[in-house]
Amino acid sequence: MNRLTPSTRKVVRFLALLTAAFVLAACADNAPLDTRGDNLQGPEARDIESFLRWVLWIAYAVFFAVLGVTLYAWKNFRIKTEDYEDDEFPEQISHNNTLEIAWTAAPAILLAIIAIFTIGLHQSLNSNSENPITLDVADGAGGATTVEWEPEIVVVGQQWWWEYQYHFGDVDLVAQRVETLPNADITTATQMVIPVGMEIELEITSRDVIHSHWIPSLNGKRDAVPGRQSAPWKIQADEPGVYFGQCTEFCGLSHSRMRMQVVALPEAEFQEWVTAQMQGLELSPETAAYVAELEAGATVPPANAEQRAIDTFRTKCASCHVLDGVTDGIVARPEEQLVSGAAPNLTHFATRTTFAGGIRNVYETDTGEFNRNDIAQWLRDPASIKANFTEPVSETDSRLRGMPNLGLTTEEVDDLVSLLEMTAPQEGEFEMFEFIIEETGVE
Amino acid sequence: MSVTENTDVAHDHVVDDHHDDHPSDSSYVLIALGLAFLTAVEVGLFVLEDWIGDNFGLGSVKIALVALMIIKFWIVGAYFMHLKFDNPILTQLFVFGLVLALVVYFIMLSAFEFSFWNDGLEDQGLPGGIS
Amino acid sequence: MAIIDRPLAIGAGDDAVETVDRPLGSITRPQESGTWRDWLTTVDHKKIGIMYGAAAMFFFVIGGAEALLIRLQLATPNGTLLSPEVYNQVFTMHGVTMIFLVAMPMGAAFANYLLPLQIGARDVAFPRLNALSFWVFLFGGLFLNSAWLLGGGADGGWFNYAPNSTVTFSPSHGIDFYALGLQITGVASLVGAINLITTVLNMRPKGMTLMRMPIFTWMNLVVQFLLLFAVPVISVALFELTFDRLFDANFFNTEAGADPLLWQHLFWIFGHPEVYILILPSFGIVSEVIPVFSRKPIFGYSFMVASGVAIGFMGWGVWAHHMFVSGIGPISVAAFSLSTMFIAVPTGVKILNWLATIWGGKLRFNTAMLFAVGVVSMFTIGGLSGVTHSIAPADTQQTDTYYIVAHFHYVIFGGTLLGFFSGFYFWWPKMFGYKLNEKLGKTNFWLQIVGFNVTFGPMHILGLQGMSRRIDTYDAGFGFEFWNLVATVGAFIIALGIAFFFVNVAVSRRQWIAAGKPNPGPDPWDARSLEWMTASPTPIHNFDEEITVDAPDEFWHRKYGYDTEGNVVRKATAEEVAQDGSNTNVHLPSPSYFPILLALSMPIISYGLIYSLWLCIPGGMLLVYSMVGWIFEHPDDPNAAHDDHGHDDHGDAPDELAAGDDEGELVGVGAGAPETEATNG
Amino acid sequence: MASATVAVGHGADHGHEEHETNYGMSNNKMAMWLFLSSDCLLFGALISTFLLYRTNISDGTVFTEPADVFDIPFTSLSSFVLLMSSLTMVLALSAVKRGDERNGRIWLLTTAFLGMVFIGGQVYEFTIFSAEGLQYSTNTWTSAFFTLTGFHGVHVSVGILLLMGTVFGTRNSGLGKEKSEAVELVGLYWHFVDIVWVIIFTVIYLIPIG
Ligand code: HEA
Ligand code: HEA
Ligand code: CUA
Ligand SMILES: [Cu+2]
Repeated sequence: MNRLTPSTRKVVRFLALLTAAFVLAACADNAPLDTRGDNLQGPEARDIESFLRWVLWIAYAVFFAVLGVTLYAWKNFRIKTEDYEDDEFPEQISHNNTLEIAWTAAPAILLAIIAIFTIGLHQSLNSNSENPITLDVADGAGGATTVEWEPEIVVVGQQWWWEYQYHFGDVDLVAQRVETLPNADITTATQMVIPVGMEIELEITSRDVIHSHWIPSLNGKRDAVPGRQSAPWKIQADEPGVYFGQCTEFCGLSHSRMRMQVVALPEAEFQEWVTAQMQGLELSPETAAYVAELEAGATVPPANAEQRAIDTFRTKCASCHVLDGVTDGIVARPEEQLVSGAAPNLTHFATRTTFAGGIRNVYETDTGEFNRNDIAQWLRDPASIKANFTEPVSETDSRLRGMPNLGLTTEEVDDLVSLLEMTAPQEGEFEMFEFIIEETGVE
Repeated sequence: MSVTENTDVAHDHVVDDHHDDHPSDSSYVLIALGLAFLTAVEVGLFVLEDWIGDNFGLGSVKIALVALMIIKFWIVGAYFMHLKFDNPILTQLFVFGLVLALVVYFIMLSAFEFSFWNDGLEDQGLPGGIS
Repeated sequence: MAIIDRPLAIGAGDDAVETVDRPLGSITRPQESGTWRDWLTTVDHKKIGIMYGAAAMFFFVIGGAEALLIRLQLATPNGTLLSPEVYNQVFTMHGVTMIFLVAMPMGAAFANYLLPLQIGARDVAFPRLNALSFWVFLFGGLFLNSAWLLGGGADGGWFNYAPNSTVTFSPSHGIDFYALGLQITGVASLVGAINLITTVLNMRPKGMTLMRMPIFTWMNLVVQFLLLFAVPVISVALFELTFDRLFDANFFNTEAGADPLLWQHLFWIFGHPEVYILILPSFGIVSEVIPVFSRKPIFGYSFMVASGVAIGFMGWGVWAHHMFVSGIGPISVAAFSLSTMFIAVPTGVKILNWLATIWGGKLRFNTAMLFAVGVVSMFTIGGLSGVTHSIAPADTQQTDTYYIVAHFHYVIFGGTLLGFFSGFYFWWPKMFGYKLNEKLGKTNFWLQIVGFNVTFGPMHILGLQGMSRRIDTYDAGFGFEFWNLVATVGAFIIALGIAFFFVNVAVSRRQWIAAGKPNPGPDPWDARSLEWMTASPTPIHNFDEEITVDAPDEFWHRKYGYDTEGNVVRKATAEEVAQDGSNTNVHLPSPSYFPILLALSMPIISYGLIYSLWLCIPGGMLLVYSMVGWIFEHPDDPNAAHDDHGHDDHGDAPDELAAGDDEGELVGVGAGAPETEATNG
Repeated sequence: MASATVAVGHGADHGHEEHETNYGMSNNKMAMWLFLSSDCLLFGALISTFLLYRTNISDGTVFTEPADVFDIPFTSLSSFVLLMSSLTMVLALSAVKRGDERNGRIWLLTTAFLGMVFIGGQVYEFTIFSAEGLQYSTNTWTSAFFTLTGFHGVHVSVGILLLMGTVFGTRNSGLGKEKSEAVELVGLYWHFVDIVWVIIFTVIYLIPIG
């Protein structure tokens, strides 16, 4: 090594540093979107990673072979300018067909082997196994029934948040466009809740532009293409927890702020969650009566903060959002307001721990307090949290992309935040809630 | 270059050494008549499509129409565009583009699960008959 | 008569020129005046090549500045330098600028300058069309960038997926500029492709068989074929997008049942051949530089040619690897996954042949050689990460992350751009008559290669850590902070390195000329191919007389032979063999105003389409005027001295938009030259 | 240039070998074929787009028979006209080649005329469609259909301009044998436009869906 020229040494040192850096970086922790190592909690993600590792080893070998030959040549065949003799020639070898064939065949064979394993992995990622789960669900008539649910969730991307639909009935989700699907039994946003240890089939689609659904610790991504229902894409989580995701297909202004999470729960907790989600909002008797009058078409002045909030919600929010039990009589027409034609269902807003496309938390992750500040800010001026278009599409198209600034007063905002807080799970209703709240934060 | 070529212009020394096989005007007319006939057959097939389809199985009309199309294409290319008589490099260049287009777009349409031969109407809900 | 006019002279002599009645009052053909105006009207492939290079460099600084903005924004979490709106425009325009206005035209610059020289021709087949290509490209590029001043650039990403690119989702005019601007530059590429293919296929001198052409020429021939067939595909996609946006068509209107994947297919059917359009010129350069500085012939010439052709072919069958997660169906995914992988085989053949060329050579590590060897290893990194993408299941974790960004910067910066820099240092003396300073050059190289690895190396890690691309900012807590900062630092090291290049150009020129250094001579590097067989800088007529070729590396074989033991011995010096460029009796094609005028009409029409159709009227009039003028332009400048065998470039090929022009030209020319030299002969 | 066929093809006869190109044809001719080859990809993309959308009418009605909208006898007639214009084109070339300038011009004009008849038919068809409610932006099918046939129509129109240019641009200088290459190239373009229509006619008009 000591015969190396200074610049060669520089290169060698630099490459050593670079390699060290790579190795170090491989151990980086607290990267919740990491596609490698401990962060992986799904069998698919792990299969992919372990295969990639092998290929990366081959790649390192090929690269260092190429680099090695280059450096060797540098060291041994280099002629310094001052030593350069005009009439000194190396042997003029111009070709060697055996060699050529060898180095055509060798990579081809190597790649053929990689190809075989690739196909194997591809097959296994694209095959589905049956693992139905028995759930008690509301039957719509006040009672409960039991269904065999083959876990299957409709994932709908839109600017700039994700909707998740659970259909427990007998609906062929694959054959239909999302616009023609019947109302889902559970509709939630930004946080998908799944039972742990079970293969979940995702039917991914979009209402506006192309997005991509990606939970790196569970599986690779799959695009949400409007007008198309993706071939089923599965995810599975081994451990209860919250798994982070990010929309990865460029989808316009707030693409970077279009995140999502998967909450994996043990089967019993999942059942609890389902039961809670299938109930409407619980109101005090007076408020219920007030709502009933409003629904009947009467104009009644609100008597308290809660009723004021409901009034505001019905006049300002209900054209896009739904609050089951409060806005039943109003047909929300988000398609007239929004390019994507949907806004999150807020009935169970506070059972989710993240909002605004997954970039803000509903609860402080350290204290568990309801995050009034952020939610109030969101209501006051959504664009200050997540870039939105405040202007309509065009002069002829008055639809918006994202949540508009409704010009709410401080009091209205306050009332609405309290109303949203009411949607939180009741004491003891949802055992793992604290755990989810904790897991929601990134540090 | 037709055979009559070097009779008119006084100082034209051109000797037709290798292009004698260019068709004459009358053969061009014959070729055109042939093309017209093929077109008539095509339209005839179209008109009789229902009856033929019933008797010879689905797709036979399509196959026949496509075959006729290819024949017409070839005749125009070979004779009117005299690829048959020109330097083969021209045929190679042209056919390369043509075949490339066919192959690439065929693969593209297959990726849409598009079928030229049998796109049933049942899955019309989605573009190109995909589901 | 010298052969020099041969390439131009397929046919009509101009003895009858003076008898032409000047039709339709078109402007007089300009003459060489020795001023800057020459550059506007030139039809000389060398001047055009240099202008291509200069324009590409100009756009490179713009694209680079955009890159630096991106890096500044991403240096820390929650960056606020750029708003999301602006960020989206910046990265889109960065990608579009770098690909279409830097890498492609820089390849065209080298091809233009070198192809005719390397095959020993006087000029390209259609000199005026060549000028047209350049001006169309330049105006297209300026048009695209003018969007910055007119309400903001395109914001849909460089591949601009529908339906995010439709009016509903991108109502500002940015994407109109994208669609029309790329359409315009596409015309330039298509015209150039037809021109250069014809040149290479049809205008080689005696003995220059295809398998004796330099590898650079071969690789560019493949590139031009790729352009010939790929450009129409993106043209159709862009037409469809334009019609959707401007005339309410429904190609990508999902509400009307359109399928967004149509855009993806059309774009990537163009897009993947495009990446080989970007890399093959650079492979060609490396294949010229390495043998010269190794003092060995290229190893496995025929395999080098064949693998380049194979890459060109295979490049057509892999496009959907950009769509592994688009939902194209598992069978398509598997098929494209496999076809993609095997592209590594011909590419590997190239890498290994370069290594074999170096092996056992007598290596001079000049700046050009450093850059060339840099390509070999840096491109390999990018190629290998490409192979990891080609594994479809793995790609589902990688796609649209910084891992991809790392891949394509390694292949494009580490392959294409380093190759171009190698070419600059190598051919600079041939183009400008002075060498670039080696010290500054080496500083340039080391800064660039170190900066490059510091910038893009960490992006592999970021990508695998799950950092998405095209995000205007990221939150703390995802583990992205450190490497982003490193990458930003690296980007500024690159910028410094490139600044050294500009300094080098300025300094070397002054040092060389002020110091009165002698001309570097025809062959400063002891090179092998024909362009070195004429004076430096290349005389305007290229060669004094036609070269008859007996072997690949003809020039080398004229300088050197073998003794009985097979050792190389010098037969002659370069000066003895090379032509001195003193022939003044060579007829040159006359300059013309019409290429630039015709090109100018395209952005005018495009502005008209965007803002007011009224503007299309003057644009269209300019278009028609310049076409008609072009057609009826004097085949030659009647005042310029010329020998009686003079010929003009009166053969031009039709291009898509101007199909009218050239046919007419034939007629026009014929009008002036009823008799041919040959028939009079 | 115009006489390249003469000069180049037979350069050897005159001892002007240096004028011979590598493939023995003029650059113009090679360039024209390259352009046509490239145009295959252009029309291929347009045809593929049409095929993709050909069953796709968003208001819920679906084509079962192209005949519902197409007037096949009419289109057959205009296809026939275009086909015959290819014949007149070769006759024009043949006349010019043997130095028969008068007939050359007549045939060229006939070709242009037939082309105009075809374009006229297309304009008529478009008007009918549009009157029946199938406008450019009605649905994906109409967009694809009008764009494809429109592109073809533009190609034909350019061909007509080329033909007229050839006839009228040579009024002073004559349309002698030495111009035959110019005529030949116009002809190549013209025939190409014709074979594209051969495909369009079959694939779009004649092949039934379903
Ligand atoms: C110069 C441009 C260039 C080049 C040459 C390449 C070359 C290759 N590319 Fe790359 N690619 C891009 C530019 C380029 N790419 C760009 C711009 C994008 C992103 C576009 C966007 O999304 O914005 C992209 C994206 C891209 C993707 C899509 C990723 C995604 O979005 O999900 C894929 C997937 O397969 C891919 C694969 C490859 C492969 C297999 C090669 C191969 O050709 C590489 C072959 C070379 C080698 C392998 C190295 C040398 C070989 C050896 C030493 C032999 C031994 C090797 C083995 C046995 C493995 N590329
Ligand atoms: C030829 C192709 C090319 C080249 C050379 C580059 C060069 C660079 N690119 Fe580029 N890049 C692309 C093609 C290219 N890129 C493409 C296609 C995309 C995808 C876009 C999309 O997603 O749509 C992309 C995206 C892209 C991203 C991802 C953005 C995102 O997804 O959000 C980033 C991020 O760091 C980046 C960085 C850089 C940097 C730092 C350089 C540097 O190497 C640049 C160095 C050059 C200079 C710095 C200019 C010269 C310097 C001087 C003259 C010095 C003095 C001048 C100043 C200081 C102003 N690029
Ligand atoms: Cu949604 Cu990106
Ligand atoms: Cu690719």
